[in-house]
Amino acid sequence: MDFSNFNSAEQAHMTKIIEKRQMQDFLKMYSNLVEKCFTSCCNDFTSKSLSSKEEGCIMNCTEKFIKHSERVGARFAESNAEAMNAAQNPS
Amino acid sequence: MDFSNFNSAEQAHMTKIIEKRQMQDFLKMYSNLVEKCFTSCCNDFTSKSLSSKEEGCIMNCTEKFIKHSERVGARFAESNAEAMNAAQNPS
Amino acid sequence: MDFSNFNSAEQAHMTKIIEKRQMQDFLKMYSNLVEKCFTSCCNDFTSKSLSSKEEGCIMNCTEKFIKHSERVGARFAESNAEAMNAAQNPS
Amino acid sequence: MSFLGRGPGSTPAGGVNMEKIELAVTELDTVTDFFNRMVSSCHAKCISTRYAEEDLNKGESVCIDRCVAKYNQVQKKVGEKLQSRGAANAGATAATFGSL
Amino acid sequence: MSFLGRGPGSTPAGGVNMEKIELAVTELDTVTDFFNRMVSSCHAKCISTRYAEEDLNKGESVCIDRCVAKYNQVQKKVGEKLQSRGAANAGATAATFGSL
Amino acid sequence: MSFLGRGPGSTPAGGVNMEKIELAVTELDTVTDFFNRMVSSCHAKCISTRYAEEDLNKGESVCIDRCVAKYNQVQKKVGEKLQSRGAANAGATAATFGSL
Repeated sequence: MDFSNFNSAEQAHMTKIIEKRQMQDFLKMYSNLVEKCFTSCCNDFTSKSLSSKEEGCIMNCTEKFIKHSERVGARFAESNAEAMNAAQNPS
Repeated sequence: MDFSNFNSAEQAHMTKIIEKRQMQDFLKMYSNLVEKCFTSCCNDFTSKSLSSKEEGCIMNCTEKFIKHSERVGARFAESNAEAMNAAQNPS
Repeated sequence: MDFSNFNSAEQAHMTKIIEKRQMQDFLKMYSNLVEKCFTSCCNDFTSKSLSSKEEGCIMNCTEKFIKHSERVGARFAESNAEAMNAAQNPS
Repeated sequence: MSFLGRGPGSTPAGGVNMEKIELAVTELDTVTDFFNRMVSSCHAKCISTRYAEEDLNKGESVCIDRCVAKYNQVQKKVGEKLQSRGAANAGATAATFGSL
Repeated sequence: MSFLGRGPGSTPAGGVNMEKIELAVTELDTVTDFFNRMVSSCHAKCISTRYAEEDLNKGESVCIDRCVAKYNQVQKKVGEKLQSRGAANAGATAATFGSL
Repeated sequence: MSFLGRGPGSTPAGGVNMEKIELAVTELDTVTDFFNRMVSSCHAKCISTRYAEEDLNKGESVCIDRCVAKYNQVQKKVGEKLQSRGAANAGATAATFGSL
């Protein structure tokens, strides 16, 4: 996104909004990740405590999701940069 | 919905809100449609380009979803009209 | 949540917001429940009327979902109370 | 949406009753949510995901019409049940904030 | 919600600290989202979808209790992991707006 | 979000054009929604849910890269199709409020 046509008051306002959204996005991602890893890892309800196997699964699920998101984010940022380049330098 | 008890300032305000919601709804539908058609049509990740078969599937998926939504919308509008009629003319 | 550091104007404001959220949450739950019970109970589209079997399924689905939510809510409230206790009385 | 009442537009002088607007917006959002779930549910029940053609075939079209009719009946039945149960408070808000 | 701070109510004269209210609302929405996902996940794990009866049977009831306990533990474990990873910025906002 | 224009900040005196801000927020929310669905879809396509290890293996990594590329192409194709169809009004809002 291009904010070059925003004056400084608008940029300050937008920065505040983006910071708030980042917090909300993080909380939503957290909540979503709990649901996803719980669903994949917990299938035995004969006990109310996580087994060590389930706990390991939860840890791997969380770590893997973060790495997955980071990789998707990196590829996404690259393709956005390419698209912006192509728009500015039509051949 | 019945806006007959809205004054003109309120109708103008409501019209603005509805227009904004229509744009947001459209963007959400677009995003949802991309996810749905991608999920149904793309199952081969040995290449990073859409095959012509996948592309045909995406086009049909999109077109069919629009037709589906329009048909649901038409039936929905009919049943709303009937319900409103029944409410105004109780037999 | 702890509102003891809210003044009375802030408490009144928060109460209004919570009431609004409760209405919105109820409407969302209703909409979600319709979708869930429809998906589980309706699988025959050779007729446009609910069969008595489908209707019974819908009623049980709704009742069971409410009881399920209430039980989850009760357990959730207990574990929140325990967590708050543990925070206030560290052993 | 929850804070509408505090905007300058809520003063009667503005000629706009924000409570009324807010209620209408809640109704709009509710209908939209309901409709979107109906579209999605009937898509899952009626539309083949092979996507070999771009038109709705006869079977799909008839299925959609019946699906919408049944979905509306389910909404009515569930609504009546909820009303008879007085189930408005079965949510998280009640579980967590009962004591404010 | 993001614009609360700009409403007239944010003036100290009104007696309402909008920053505080806004934080409480974020907490409320987070708890609600968490609870709704717990309801939905435990429903999927514990409740038979045949719907032959309207009461929770013994097995379902016990399953729900354990499910809530496990779900809470998962939330704690995932939270600790995220905290140790400092993963707050793994989202789209960061990917797109890192340079504002 | 819909009511931004009514806040005191919308007066030109404040130096902040709320229409511009609002458009940028809509764009931000759209990109975020798109990104989150891409993360979720590619997770479903590429990541094994056995969770026997914490690292992405070679196959998963390559799959993610191709998945993102394909997802972007699908977004473009669907967008072109929607544009050629002028399908902006296929939603509930249109079905219910066409006559305001």
